Amino acid sequence: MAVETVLQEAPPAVQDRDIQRGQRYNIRLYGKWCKGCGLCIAFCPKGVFTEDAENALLSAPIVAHPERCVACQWCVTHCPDFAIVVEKVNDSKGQVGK
Amino acid sequence: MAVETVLQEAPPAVQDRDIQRGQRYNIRLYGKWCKGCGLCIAFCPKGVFTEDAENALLSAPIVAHPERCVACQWCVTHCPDFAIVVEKVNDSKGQVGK
Amino acid sequence: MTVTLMQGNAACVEGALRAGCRFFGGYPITPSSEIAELLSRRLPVVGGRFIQMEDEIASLAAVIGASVGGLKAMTATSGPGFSLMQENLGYAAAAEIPCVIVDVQRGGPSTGLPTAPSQGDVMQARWGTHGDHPIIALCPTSVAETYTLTIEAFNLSEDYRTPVILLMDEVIGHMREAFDPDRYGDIEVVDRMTTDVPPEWYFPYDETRAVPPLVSFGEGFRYHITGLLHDQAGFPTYRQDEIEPWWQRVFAKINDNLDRIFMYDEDGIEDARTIVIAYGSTARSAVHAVQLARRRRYKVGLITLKTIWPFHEALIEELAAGAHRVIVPEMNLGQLALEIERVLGRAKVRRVNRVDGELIAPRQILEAIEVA
Amino acid sequence: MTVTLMQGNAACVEGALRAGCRFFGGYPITPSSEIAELLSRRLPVVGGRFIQMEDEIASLAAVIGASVGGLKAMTATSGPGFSLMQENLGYAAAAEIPCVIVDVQRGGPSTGLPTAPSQGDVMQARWGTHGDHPIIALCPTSVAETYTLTIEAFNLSEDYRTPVILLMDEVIGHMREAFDPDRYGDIEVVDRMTTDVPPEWYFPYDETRAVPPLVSFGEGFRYHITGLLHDQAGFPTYRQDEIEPWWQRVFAKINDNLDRIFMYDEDGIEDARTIVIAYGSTARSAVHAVQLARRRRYKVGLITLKTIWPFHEALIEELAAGAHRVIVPEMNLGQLALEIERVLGRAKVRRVNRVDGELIAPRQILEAIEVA
Amino acid sequence: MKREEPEIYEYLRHKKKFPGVWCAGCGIGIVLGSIIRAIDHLHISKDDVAMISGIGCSGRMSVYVDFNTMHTTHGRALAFATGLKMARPGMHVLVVMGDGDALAIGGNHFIHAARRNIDLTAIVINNNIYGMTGGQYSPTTPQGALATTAPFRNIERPFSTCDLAMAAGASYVARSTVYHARELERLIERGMRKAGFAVIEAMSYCHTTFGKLNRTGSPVDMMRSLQENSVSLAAAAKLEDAEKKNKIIRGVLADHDLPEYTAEYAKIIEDAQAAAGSNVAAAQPERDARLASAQKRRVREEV
Amino acid sequence: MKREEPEIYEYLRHKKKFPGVWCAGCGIGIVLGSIIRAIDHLHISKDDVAMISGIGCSGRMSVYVDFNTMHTTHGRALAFATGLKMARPGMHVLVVMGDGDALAIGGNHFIHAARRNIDLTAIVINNNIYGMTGGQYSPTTPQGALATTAPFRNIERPFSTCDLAMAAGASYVARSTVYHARELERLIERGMRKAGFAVIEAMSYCHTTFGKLNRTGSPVDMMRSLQENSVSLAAAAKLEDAEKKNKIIRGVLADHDLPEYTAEYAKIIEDAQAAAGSNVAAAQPERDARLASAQKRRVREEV
Amino acid sequence: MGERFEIRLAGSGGQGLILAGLILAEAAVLYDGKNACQTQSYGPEARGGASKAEVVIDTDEIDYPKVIAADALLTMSQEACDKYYHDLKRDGLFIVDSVHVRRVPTSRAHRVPITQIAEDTTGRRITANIVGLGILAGLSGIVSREALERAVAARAPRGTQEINLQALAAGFEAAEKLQAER
Amino acid sequence: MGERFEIRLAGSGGQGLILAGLILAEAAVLYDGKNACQTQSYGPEARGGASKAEVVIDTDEIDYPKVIAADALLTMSQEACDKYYHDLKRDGLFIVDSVHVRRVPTSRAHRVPITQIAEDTTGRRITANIVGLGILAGLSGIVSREALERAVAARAPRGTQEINLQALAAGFEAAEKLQAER
Ligand SMILES: Cc1ncc(C[n+]2csc(CCOP(=O)(O)OP(=O)(O)O)c2C)c(N)n1
Ligand SMILES: Cc1ncc(C[n+]2csc(CCOP(=O)(O)OP(=O)(O)O)c2C)c(N)n1
Ligand code: SF4
Ligand code: SF4
Ligand code: SF4
Ligand code: SF4
Ligand code: SF4
Ligand code: SF4
Ligand SMILES: [Mg+2]
Ligand SMILES: [Mg+2]
Repeated sequence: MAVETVLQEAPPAVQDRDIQRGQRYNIRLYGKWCKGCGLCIAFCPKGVFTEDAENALLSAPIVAHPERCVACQWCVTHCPDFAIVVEKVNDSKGQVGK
Repeated sequence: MAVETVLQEAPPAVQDRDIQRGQRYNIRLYGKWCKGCGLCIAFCPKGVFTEDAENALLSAPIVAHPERCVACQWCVTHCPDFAIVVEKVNDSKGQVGK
Repeated sequence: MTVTLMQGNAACVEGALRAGCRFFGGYPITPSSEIAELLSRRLPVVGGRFIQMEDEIASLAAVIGASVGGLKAMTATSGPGFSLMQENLGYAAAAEIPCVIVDVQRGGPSTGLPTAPSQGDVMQARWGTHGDHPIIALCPTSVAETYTLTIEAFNLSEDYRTPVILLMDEVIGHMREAFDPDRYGDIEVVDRMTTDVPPEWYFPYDETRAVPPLVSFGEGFRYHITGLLHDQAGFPTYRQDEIEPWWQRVFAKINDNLDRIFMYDEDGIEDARTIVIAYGSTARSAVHAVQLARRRRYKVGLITLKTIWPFHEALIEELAAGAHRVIVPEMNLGQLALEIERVLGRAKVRRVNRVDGELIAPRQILEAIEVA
Repeated sequence: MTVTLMQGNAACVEGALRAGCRFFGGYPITPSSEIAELLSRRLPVVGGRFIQMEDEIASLAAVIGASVGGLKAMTATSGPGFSLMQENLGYAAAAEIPCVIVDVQRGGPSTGLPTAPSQGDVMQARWGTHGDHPIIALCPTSVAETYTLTIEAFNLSEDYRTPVILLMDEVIGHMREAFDPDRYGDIEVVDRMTTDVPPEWYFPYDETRAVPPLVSFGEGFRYHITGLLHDQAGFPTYRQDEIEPWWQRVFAKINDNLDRIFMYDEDGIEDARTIVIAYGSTARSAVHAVQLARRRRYKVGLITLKTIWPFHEALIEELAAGAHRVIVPEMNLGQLALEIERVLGRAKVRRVNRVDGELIAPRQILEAIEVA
Repeated sequence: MKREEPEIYEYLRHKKKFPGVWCAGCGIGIVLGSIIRAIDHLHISKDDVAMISGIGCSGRMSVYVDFNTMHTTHGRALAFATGLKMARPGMHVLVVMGDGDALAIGGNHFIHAARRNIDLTAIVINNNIYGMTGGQYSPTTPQGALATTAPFRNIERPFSTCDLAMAAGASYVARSTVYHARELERLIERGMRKAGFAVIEAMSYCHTTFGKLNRTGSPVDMMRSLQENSVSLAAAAKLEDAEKKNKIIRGVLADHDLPEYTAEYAKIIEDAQAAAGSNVAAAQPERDARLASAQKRRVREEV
Repeated sequence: MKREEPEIYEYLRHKKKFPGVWCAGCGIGIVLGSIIRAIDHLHISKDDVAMISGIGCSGRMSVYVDFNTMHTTHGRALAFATGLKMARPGMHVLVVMGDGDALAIGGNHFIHAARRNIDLTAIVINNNIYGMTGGQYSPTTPQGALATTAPFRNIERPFSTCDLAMAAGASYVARSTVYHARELERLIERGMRKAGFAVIEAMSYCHTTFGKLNRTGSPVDMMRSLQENSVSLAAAAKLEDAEKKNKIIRGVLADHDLPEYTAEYAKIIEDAQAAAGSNVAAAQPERDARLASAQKRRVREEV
Repeated sequence: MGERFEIRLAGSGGQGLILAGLILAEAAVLYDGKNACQTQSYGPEARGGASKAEVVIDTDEIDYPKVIAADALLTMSQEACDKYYHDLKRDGLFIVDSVHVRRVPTSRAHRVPITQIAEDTTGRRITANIVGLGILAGLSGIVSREALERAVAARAPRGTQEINLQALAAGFEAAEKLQAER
Repeated sequence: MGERFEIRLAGSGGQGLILAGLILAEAAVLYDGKNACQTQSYGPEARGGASKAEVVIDTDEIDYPKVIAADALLTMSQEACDKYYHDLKRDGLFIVDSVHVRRVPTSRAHRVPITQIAEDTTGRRITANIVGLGILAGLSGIVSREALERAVAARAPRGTQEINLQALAAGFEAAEKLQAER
């Protein structure tokens, strides 16, 4: 069930979001896989995600506050559709670690 | 497997053995049903039964010592083929109780 | 009731209740699960009992047990479950226990195409269990007929003390059509036979009667039932003089009553050059195809089978005698066609088949009529 | 080895070991249990594995699992167990897993006559599971042939990646005859096919190959197996363009190789007025009857079928073309006779049947020859 | 005048079926005796008793008793019995099975009947082997023993019938041996009184197959070993774990009062009918009334 | 540089099969993640892992992972896996089943695999319902709950998957929930390390069927209730019985070192060959040698 | 077969098209006194995946129960549009939900932002199926508005009658607009 | 079919007649170089019940593996005697164990107290089957004495070779006596 918040291609061929200054972790959302169940939104302890207002039928997430992320990996281990990856931002230039 | 010690007809149409004087219990053996397993011989606590010497292949019992019987009913409850009944001798005339 | 839009599976439930079914033991499987679900709600209301068993083997076992206990009983399943029921189906046939087994066919083999229709279990219905055995199998072509044939299935199972298979398919099971049960108000329901002999004289497998009555357990008749070949009293036997009459009787009860058991419709076969023989949902395609063909001036007749097993050789031979060509459309690779070929000769028969999970289209049959 | 007096069930074991069988999963049942018992002793000696499973369903499941793991695998049972195996038999056919299922037939239906012979599972072997599916079934007529046909069963299962049923009967299974395996020293054994394509290119259900090889699990090919209808890679599909080629291939692999798969013997059929077509232990009665008949100057031919499924229509039609009458003796009520009637026409065929647990006597067949 | 012995022969199909198929000395007949005496004590009519059996030597028992008897398919006796009990909640339904029948092929029905706590009395005659088919190992064959399909040694661990029954939820679980035929009789009687799924494991032996293969001797020897190797629950409590290990522990291992399946279902019927309200009368024609009354006629005699 | 997350996508058939069939928010995918991470931690080659699954929503899992995968018949996954494991003792064989699959139709294979203690890792995804077929009650549906085949209420008592596994003899039994995905991962990992039959019950939910019928809400709600209604074994020890009753107890419930089936069978092979002596060479032609070596090639990596 | 009219409603699971088909058939049978036959097909997916409902309406008996060549087609997903367009009758009625279907194979199609209308009207996208029904009935006239209203009211889950009737009305309105545009 | 010779051994389970049949067939095949086919039938009874072994011996291939009309019949129970007597050939050899068979339907029968001989010779009634074999072979000559001795020795359970060979000898002796009497 495709959702409008298609941010990335299906893994592993992903592209990075713009990394904001001060952001320690990059949160990738694979929109083609996300089914909008809302688990990540409800359970992220830091409130990183918010509901995509444009998609009323589903609780599709938007990465609203990437800077809050502490990489607890809850969202990653609980997304039932493997639609989230959280990675460390490598250096101040916003490179993503591998 | 018919055994030579056919003493009685099949139950319940049984005939009584001669009741000996002083005998308190009458032990009926239904030869047509007895398969000669030897359990009664081995386990009667009073040694009422002995092996039928004429029947070497099987351990067919003979009621050798009816007078010893104390009506413990072991033989009755353990004969796998319902070939034994032990009944009280009714009176001194040797009548069998019903 | 008045007219409703009813699903085939629901009509099966209505028919079963109407026929007096008071026990259902089953295990869910697509596309039959609605039957279980509806009966779980409906049965207790009429004092009946529903139980979901641990698998299909147990389901049919419980159905047989309940039938022996005096309840009209049925189960419903689809191919994989029907395969699992085969051993106990043979038991029911051998021990002559009335019961109804509904198989809503889906795409096979194996797990196959679980939500797609098929008619792939036609031969299994006849031959799925080991050893020779009598069997009856009925195939409805519509929602309304699902209702009436479910009742017939119960009736035949009581009349002939035998398991009866209602062989539906996914199209029929899930299709919704206008249905009014009141139109079938006068349909007869056969009750469990009773006996007037005293228990001492009662033989559950009396060889002098075509179909000896089965007295329920608990009615004072205390007899024995077994899946071993048995004598008149129901006790196991290896004696040829006791086995022979059993074989005789158990097949005669079916074969001597073919005219009652074998149900079918015919349409315009008198002067038909080509006859289509169809059953189940494909019969709907056949009706359409035959009408199209007649518009094109083909002389086509149609025989719609309601009973597929036992197969009435003599009758079909007679009905098809005048035709040059017989077309058998099936959602399988040709199963009932084998029997029809046997009866009418291979030369006469053309098969129209489809096994990709789609209902045969009228056009497919029409083409066969045109080249016939 | 030199000549021994060997039981049919033991010859099956010898044949299996010779064919490379290295796994047996089974559940005991008369009259097949000797096969399990002997293999429990013999298999570990050759590094094979034996397991007694909790039932027949699990037995065939384990056999399929072991085959996927790379071992040639078999099970053995009789009617009731064979009925229980039907679901997984369909799985093996659909997923194309080579394996051998031995059914030593006993009297049915149901528990029937457990220690008596029968040929009651002939149609079940063809149609016991739900849905259309390919199948091969072989019937030995002697102890020696049990040995050779067991090897053939394994060979065919590997050649065509399909379950093969060895349909024995109690007479053959328990009969003892002189047997010398050394006489069959040059019999060929077919190994599991291998592939030379790299894992990325490997399609377990490659539609371009009649019989794509099945690479064992654990060999680095990591593919999917399912009982759902599947695409070339083994993944479930509902797409007609993926299902169609599968159906095509899976039947073509059998039908295009009928000349290899369909094994039979013929004797004096060229100028025969009457032909007897027999299989299994009844073929022994038939040989005797034919000899008696010839002494009485009847022109009788004999076709002994080693393969009963698939049935080679064209060949049988050709072989029997000249005969006026075809006699089919069976220890059932006429099962393979149905197929023979279909192929040759009902008018030509006379059935000779027996279902009381005794082997058909030559005289019964002789009488049929005489009135033919 | 006191009757010394229940009229056991009245419960037997003695005119036709005796002597039975079992080997001389086989314990199955002893279990049959215990069952009959238990029923006799309960004073229930033979008409109200059904014996459903599976396939095996043990399964042959149903031929011999003058109840409503059904010899089913291998392993499925409990499932048949479940249907019968649903149809006739007032009937006493005994289910007799061998260890293979109950725990190998029939294991699933065993745990599910226990889970449902349906009022059946399941008697498992455990001879630690498949007797009928000639001595193949069963799920209760001891590890290390020989069997015709374990010619080297049995490497499988045996089930504890009773532990399994308890884990699955049976409301009554007991064990005794054919040596303790009287105790067995009492345990069966108590099991039959229990409204719920009752399992009684009757430890027996098969000298013909297991005995021959494992040189455990004649029926007399095997009977003696049941005598010697078993202890009552009370006595077992005093033993060390190591001592207990190879003992057969006899007695009532579980006895709980739990909701019984057919009784719970009767409530469903009540609720369903109440919910359906006055429609019921219309939906329930004469036939049903008859069937229902037939079932009520034989109400369980409370004992 | 530290990798934040195992390369989970390398284990997925990500190019073809995603997104999967499951409903949005279904916990089955979470279990899949835990399984993959457990395997990743064990550093075993994907070639040496087989996933055998049954039929049901849970059973669909095998489509998605890049192992040797087999989607079997309903309830029979353990029996297929037993054959595979016998053929390939060196392979890690995971068996994924739903509660219906494992305990309803498959209950017998479950207890027998446990009894044999064969080295399989059985993961039972317990959503207390038949999800795939639309919400019929399963052997783990709570008493009183609604289901499409229990429209009034479910009168059957649920099995405890873990109790049953323990009574049947499993050497390792553990339970967690999809809320505790990390814990689940560790329990699976430990189960896979165990040489013997390991059962991990993963408590999940089916909001689509059970949730709708019983008004237990969305995946978010049901996830929260797993969080709130479960306690660790340690915490449970401190609770009263009454408090414990409705809690899901998480942790390793059993962990024994017991003889493993294929290892025991290997000894049978040794003994049989020793007994047969020098005949072996003759009886074992080239083909066997090849097969045997194929099996030896992938020896279990000791972890 | 005179007045046989074949309708296909196709999209993905969860869009409620099978329910829509059922309502349409009930409208025809229960309130318009016609015959109808409703069939459906769906994939094995628990939720999601392709989903299709077919309704055949006739004044006569209905033999073949499925669509042969659709008189009316409503598609609510791209996949369904691509797949089913080809067996729409030449002059068949073709409605697509432009929210879900971006590429439409013919200019004859009525592209309507059905899901948007649903959202706008009732605040719930899930009512798009009913909006679609309204449009289809409005344009084809195959069932009467009253029949459809009664069928919707009877089938709508408790408490949702109101919004579903609103959705239906919005559908009929959209149909009128489309007809006016022509 | 020239030299086809059909033997039936019948009695009740436990008398070892199937083993006897097997030994006879092995004697013919392994030591006399003939063909033989041995079949059997028994009831479902665990022990006891009727039991029957049939051996067909021929110098040629054997087709039908069962007895058509016996050339030799050994019966060791009344039931077996009653049941099988009728398809013994007119001039067939008929041996009955007079210990177990009281009513013999023909005077042509050789009544031999086989079980008694066994008991007297070896002290074990269970060896009666071997005594019977000796008589049958002695009277019919269908297998050589040497072959039968070797077959018995090979098949007898460890430690019982001696007594079984004694039993066999007793059988041959009895046969000689019978022939002398004639
Ligand atoms: C489906 C099926 N499989 C196998 C058999 C063969 N069989 C008959 S009885 C039996 C086992 C007997 O063992 P048990 O249940 O322990 O009973 P016992 O004979 O020991 O009393 C088996 C495997 C059968 N009759 N049906
Ligand atoms: C023999 C057989 N019976 C029934 C079915 C239908 N069926 C498929 S999945 C399933 C149950 C699913 O429940 P569960 O195992 O709990 O898995 P879930 O879908 O909940 O994950 C059933 C009954 C089948 N496929 N095969
Ligand atoms: S948990 Fe995954 S599937 Fe659910 S909303 Fe978040 S990203 Fe989407
Ligand atoms: S890793 Fe933790 S903090 Fe970061 S987005 Fe995910 S759940 Fe929130
Ligand atoms: S116990 Fe019974 S069968 Fe055994 S010897 Fe005694 S009387 Fe005979
Ligand atoms: S009743 Fe007791 S004492 Fe009397 S004979 Fe029987 S066992 Fe012996
Ligand atoms: S074979 Fe064993 S269980 Fe069966 S009757 Fe004989 S002793 Fe009893
Ligand atoms: S139906 Fe239930 S178990 Fe199946 S995928 Fe949906 S939520 Fe999961
Ligand atoms: Mg046993
Ligand atoms: Mg589930």
